[in-house]
Amino acid sequence: MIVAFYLLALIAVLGAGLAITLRNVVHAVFSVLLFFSALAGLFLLLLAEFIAAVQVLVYIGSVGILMLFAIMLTTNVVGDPNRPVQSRGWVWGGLAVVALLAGVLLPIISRTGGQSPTPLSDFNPSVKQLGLVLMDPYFASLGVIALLLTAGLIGAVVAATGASEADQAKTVPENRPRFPNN
Amino acid sequence: MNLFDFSHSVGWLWWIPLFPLMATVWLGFFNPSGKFAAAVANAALLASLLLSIRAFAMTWGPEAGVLTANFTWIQVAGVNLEFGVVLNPLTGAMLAMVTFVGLLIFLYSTSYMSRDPGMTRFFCYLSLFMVGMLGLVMSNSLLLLFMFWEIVGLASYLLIGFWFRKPSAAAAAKKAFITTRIGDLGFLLGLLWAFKATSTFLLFDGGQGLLEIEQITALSATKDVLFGLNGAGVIALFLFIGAVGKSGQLPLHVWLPDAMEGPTPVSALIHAATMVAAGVFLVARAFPLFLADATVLGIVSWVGALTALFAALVALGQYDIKRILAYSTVSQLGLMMVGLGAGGLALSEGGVSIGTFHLLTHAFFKALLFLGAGAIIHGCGHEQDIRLMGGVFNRMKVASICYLAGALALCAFPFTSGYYSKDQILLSAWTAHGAVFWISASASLLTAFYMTRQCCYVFLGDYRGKGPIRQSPSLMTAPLVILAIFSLAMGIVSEEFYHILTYLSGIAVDQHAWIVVVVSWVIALGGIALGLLIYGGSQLGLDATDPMKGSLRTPYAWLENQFFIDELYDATVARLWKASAVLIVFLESGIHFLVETVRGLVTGMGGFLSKTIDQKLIDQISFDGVCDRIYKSGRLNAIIQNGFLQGYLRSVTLGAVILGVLYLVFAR
Amino acid sequence: MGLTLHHFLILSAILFSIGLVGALTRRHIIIMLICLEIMLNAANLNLIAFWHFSSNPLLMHGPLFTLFAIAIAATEAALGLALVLAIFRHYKTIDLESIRDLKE
Amino acid sequence: MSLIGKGILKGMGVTAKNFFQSYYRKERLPTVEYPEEKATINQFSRNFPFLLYDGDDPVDGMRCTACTLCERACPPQCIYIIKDKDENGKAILSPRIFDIDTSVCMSCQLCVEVCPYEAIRMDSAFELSNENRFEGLLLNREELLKPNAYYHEIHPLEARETDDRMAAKAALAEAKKKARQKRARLAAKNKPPPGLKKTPPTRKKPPQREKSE
Amino acid sequence: MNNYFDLKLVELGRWIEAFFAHYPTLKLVVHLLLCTLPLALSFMGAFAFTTWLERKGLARIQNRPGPNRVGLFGLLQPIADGIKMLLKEDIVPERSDKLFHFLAPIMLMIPAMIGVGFLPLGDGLHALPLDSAIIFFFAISSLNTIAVFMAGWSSRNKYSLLGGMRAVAQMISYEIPLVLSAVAVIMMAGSLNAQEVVASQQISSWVGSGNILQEFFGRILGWNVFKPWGFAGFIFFFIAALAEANRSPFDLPEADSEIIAGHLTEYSGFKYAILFMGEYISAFAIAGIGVTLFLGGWNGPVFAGLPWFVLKLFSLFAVMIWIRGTLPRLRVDQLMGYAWKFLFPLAILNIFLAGFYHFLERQWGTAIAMLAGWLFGFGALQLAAIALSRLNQSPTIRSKRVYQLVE
Repeated sequence: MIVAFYLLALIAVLGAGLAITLRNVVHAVFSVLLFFSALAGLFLLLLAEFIAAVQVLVYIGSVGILMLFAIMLTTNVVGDPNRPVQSRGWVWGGLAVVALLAGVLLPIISRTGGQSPTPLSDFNPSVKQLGLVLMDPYFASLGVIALLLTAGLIGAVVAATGASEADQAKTVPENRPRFPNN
Repeated sequence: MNLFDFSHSVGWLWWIPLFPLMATVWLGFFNPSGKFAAAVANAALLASLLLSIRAFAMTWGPEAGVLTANFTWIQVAGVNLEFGVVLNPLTGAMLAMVTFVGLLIFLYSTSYMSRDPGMTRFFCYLSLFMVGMLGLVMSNSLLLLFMFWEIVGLASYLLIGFWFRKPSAAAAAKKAFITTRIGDLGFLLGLLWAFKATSTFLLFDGGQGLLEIEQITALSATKDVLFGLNGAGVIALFLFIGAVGKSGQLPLHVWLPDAMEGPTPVSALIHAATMVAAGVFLVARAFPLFLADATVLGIVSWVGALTALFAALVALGQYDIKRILAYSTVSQLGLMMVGLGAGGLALSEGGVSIGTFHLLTHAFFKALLFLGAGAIIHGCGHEQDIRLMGGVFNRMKVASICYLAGALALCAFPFTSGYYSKDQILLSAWTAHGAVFWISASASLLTAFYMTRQCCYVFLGDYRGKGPIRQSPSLMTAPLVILAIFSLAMGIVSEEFYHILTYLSGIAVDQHAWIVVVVSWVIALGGIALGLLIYGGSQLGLDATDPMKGSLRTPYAWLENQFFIDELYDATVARLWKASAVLIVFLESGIHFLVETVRGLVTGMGGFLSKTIDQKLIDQISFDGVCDRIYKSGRLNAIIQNGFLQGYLRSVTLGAVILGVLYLVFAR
Repeated sequence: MGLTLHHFLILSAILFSIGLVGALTRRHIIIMLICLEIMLNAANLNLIAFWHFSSNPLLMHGPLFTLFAIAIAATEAALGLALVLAIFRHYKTIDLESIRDLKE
Repeated sequence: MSLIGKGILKGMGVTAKNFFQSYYRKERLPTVEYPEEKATINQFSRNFPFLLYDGDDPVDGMRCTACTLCERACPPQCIYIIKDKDENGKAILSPRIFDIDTSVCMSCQLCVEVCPYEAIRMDSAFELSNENRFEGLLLNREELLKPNAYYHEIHPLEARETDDRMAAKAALAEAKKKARQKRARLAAKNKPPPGLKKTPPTRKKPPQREKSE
Repeated sequence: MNNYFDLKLVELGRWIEAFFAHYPTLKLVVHLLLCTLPLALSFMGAFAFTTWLERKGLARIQNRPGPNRVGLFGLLQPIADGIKMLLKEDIVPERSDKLFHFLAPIMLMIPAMIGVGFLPLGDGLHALPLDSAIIFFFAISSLNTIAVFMAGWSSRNKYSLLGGMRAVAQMISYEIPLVLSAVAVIMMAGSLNAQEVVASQQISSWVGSGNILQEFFGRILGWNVFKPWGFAGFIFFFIAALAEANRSPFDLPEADSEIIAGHLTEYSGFKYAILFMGEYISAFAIAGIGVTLFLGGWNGPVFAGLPWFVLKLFSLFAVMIWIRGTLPRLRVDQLMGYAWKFLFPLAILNIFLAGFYHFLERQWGTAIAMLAGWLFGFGALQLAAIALSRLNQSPTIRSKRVYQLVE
């Protein structure tokens, strides 16, 4: 069990790390997919089967591919070499995060260790139980999520295809005056 | 009071002035073409005429007496001003006379003015005048009477100044308006005094009215209110001043001769038959007030007599045909005042009928004379100077004959209507006050004399004017003929058959004095003979001097220049006016100085406030200063918002870190 | 010594900070979105870990919230990428440095 | 309102029929195990041209007279002919060299149509692959020559037609020759020997021809 | 006789593991191996057999004998192919993304192999007995989309990228009808666990009773395919499965006539073989799931268990081959339109149909539910199908295509 955890943790960290360092964006996306699968493994480790399946289905299956498509539709997939990978003043960003990690997260974690570190308890998780809970007290939130999904995705379609912009393009002359000073 | 109740009450009387009012409004606003406007005005007046005849018939019936219909117009401070109409013999007669004569004059002027571009406007003003006159005649409240009085004054101003492009016409209109205004001032004072005394305007109000016994006795109870007159007398005097202004009695007569600038039908209608008679009518209407104080009656008769004599004298020296007639009107009005004054003194209530009867007859033959003069002027190519006329008789037969009939009636040729009415006046003058009688008699003699002078000038001899004499159209001669018949027959008919005098005054009037009859015959025939004698054979014309003038050199000059009354007024009133103007200017400068100083003070203080406090304190230090300091700090903050997305994220995380640390450290 | 909650908490903290670093430093917008996803997943891991070691796992609160979190993250990703496309169409570049229009 | 999937099912039915019938119906499995069995070649198939010769000696019986009509007519010009000469340099009517480059030939059969002597025909042999794709595919005269019997074998119908046509032409030529001999004999008979009087007319060149050229 | 074969196999497994009783870790490893290795090998073998089956079947359909030279009836042909593949030179394009070019085939194999693991082969034979096996299967099957993309992208060749993108688009759009038609079954079976789905397809009352006939038919008539929503669901599932596996009418990506071999263009030699095998095995996996969901898994009249499962699997695969022989290839826009505008709505309608059937059954028993289901339910589906097809056919006037991104 421990071995599996460390293995998966390593893969996860590796995946995430690579994602933010690789210059080639496609490689970055694939490494993120690796990260997502490692996380699915961790979920399985924690006996949350359904969540692992959903994680694979949603993240690796659709969000991953969405990312790939997005990259396909935009330029400098490989990342132009002459510009640094990091944005301006990335050092400050790094420092801020490190400060957060050291100053805040770790102390909090150390403090929560209050309860007894119960080992990994084994109970047979069942999707039926999740289904019942989902239907019983949380039915409304299910509805809300459904609504959010539809609205969000329709909005995404409109924004992506630029339907409105297309019409605008017809009316607004191509050489739109840009703001003078920026 | 109900307009549509034609059964018994007299509410429907209002229709009489309403018809001409509708005509005025129609012509005034829609401005139809000339011919159509004349038709509208005539139709409206015809309708009023029919209703007036009905009213006139009602006054003859057994239930004659005073019928009134009053309504409250407005309520002011608890007092409700009431208006109303009254129907008594005086109203009935006047209504019939005014509408009948008016209609004839309307028809006459339809053809007389047919070529004038402002015909619509002319008929509009005429209808307006009719509204005023008819309203005045039948109004039962002094205030309402005063209102119509003003409308009549306005109409006369408009009509005199009809050809406003002529400066003399405009000046004459203004002069007429102002002088009548002075008279109206007296009327107004009388009005207010009456209201103050009796708190009502109504003349006949079922006992409470001004002219009713109860009020009269209450008024006359207060003695020696002013100049030794009692309450009623004072009111009567003021009303008489109004009458003097309106009817052109001695002090205020200057406007009437100049009023001849207007078109002839105007002169005929307003300055002969109706409007000038309004003053006499007023005195007749408010006769009970006059009766309450004998001295007022005396004043009335003396003013009347003096005016009659003066006007007759001046008429002798005039060469303008219309001006002669104007002065004759003034003298006849004087005689009417004598009729009323002396009549009052002689017959108390009966006096009303004497003055009114002469007013009615005078209306007919004076209108005839004016219309005849109009026809002659029209015929002689708009020539008004009698010295340039002559020989008109054999050219304009019908007009001349009618004109002569009118002249005879005016001279009181026996058995004409003038003779009967003037005879009554002389009778009452004789019984009342000898001096007044002799003045009136001499005035009548002079009247006969200057009328024959005028007739000789115009009709005898050969034509001295330029161009052919055009025959006047039938529409002008028809009214002349009708008026001629009336001026001749009216006297006999009304005196003998209808006893108009008892009808008018309500009590039996029967005066007999043979000396007066003889004197009147002598006056009439003597005057005519004297005139024929002097002017019959003589050489008349522009170059030849007037026979009278030849002999009485200077006094005749005085007559020609109307006793220099106008110049007198100029000298006195005008100079007075100028003096007051100078005074005002002086006062003005004093006030000016005061205002100046105050202004200086205020601006000084204002300056101080704005400069020191406003600029320095508020602008620099407190308000603007703060603003631009905010602006500067705003610029400072803007640097942070530089659109660098990740910069924002970093600041967020930094904030999180700080919060976390704080939480950890403190929330143990 | 079996797996305890601490292991997972520390792991998710590390992953979260890696995501954050990525978000804060990388220049490419899509990489930023990816880092966002990483952060969200770290949070999910945390949630499931707490659920697993909680007293009454059968209540299924952990997975429930994770389910919702995943759904929302998916929509967010879709919207984010749609916006990226719109930005690309407008600015012709997806380099964060050059998109500075918000600057005053 | 046909059932939605009806079309597909019909199609599937057809393929199923073919599938099962191919096991027991002959025409459903027309293929042959090629290298072992060879299906008869269709007589109307054509591949590359070949030369014909009558009798048994290829060179002598060769119909081709090297008239180079086919060489000129061939669109990709893949035919190469050189005339033969006998020992004393006089041209004889047969090709010494006659090559066809089969890698260029597009088997358009123009040479066959053009050949007046029915000397060239389209062959239907297809196993022509060999290891050298340059020289290997350039067939020389000997490789092209094939007996008429082979022609009858691959295109029986067409071969018979050509034979009939040649026979007819030969008969015609025979008849003409006989007629000429008869005429000659006839002429010799009715004209006495003194042929001396009639000197052969000398050919005068008409003057106007040069001017017109 | 039922399950006899499965139980025997399980016993065998236990027996082997017994050897390593006192080395727990080793025992665990052996257990894992026993679970996965046979499965993998057997499916690879199956792959070989199916290539032969396919070529023979297609040949027969096209009236030709098919490969019969190598071995008896050409049975050794697959091995011949394999050897050929090994011998072939493995060319890697010079500017390609070497790493991912190498990873793509492996990436394609992973979901195929894991997917197969979820299939309930027999009574106890279940490689990955997860509670939510079905949903996991669909999750894993969505992975091979990524593999296809990786292949297409990494070979840096216009055609392969286009083929890759088309394949990805197709797989994404067909994933939804696939999952939705499965949802109907899961809803009725009441659980995501594959074993329970299979168990739900027996008529439990009949199976238990002694009567031979009932025993026989109990295990057949319970299959979902005989239920109205089951039959419709199976058709939609099957069509979507074909598309998901890039086979027959939907094999546009490697349409030989259009984009050479689509995303497989730049692969040759053994990598191509692996990609080829990956596709076949994922086809097997999806067919397997189809069998478990609709054709009653390992339920069968006499000897229920693995044999039935294999029989059904291969018959389904035969149908796939059969379809490959008959139907022409779909154009891209038709393909996409078909998924979104035809299958997707019908799949949703099928779910409602299933719900309707469920309550009907609870109310008036299965007989009437069956009757009503078939008459009304199926009729409704027919109507919807016809309406949708007519709607789609309406000629949409294409506006001038606006290329947003290319200026």
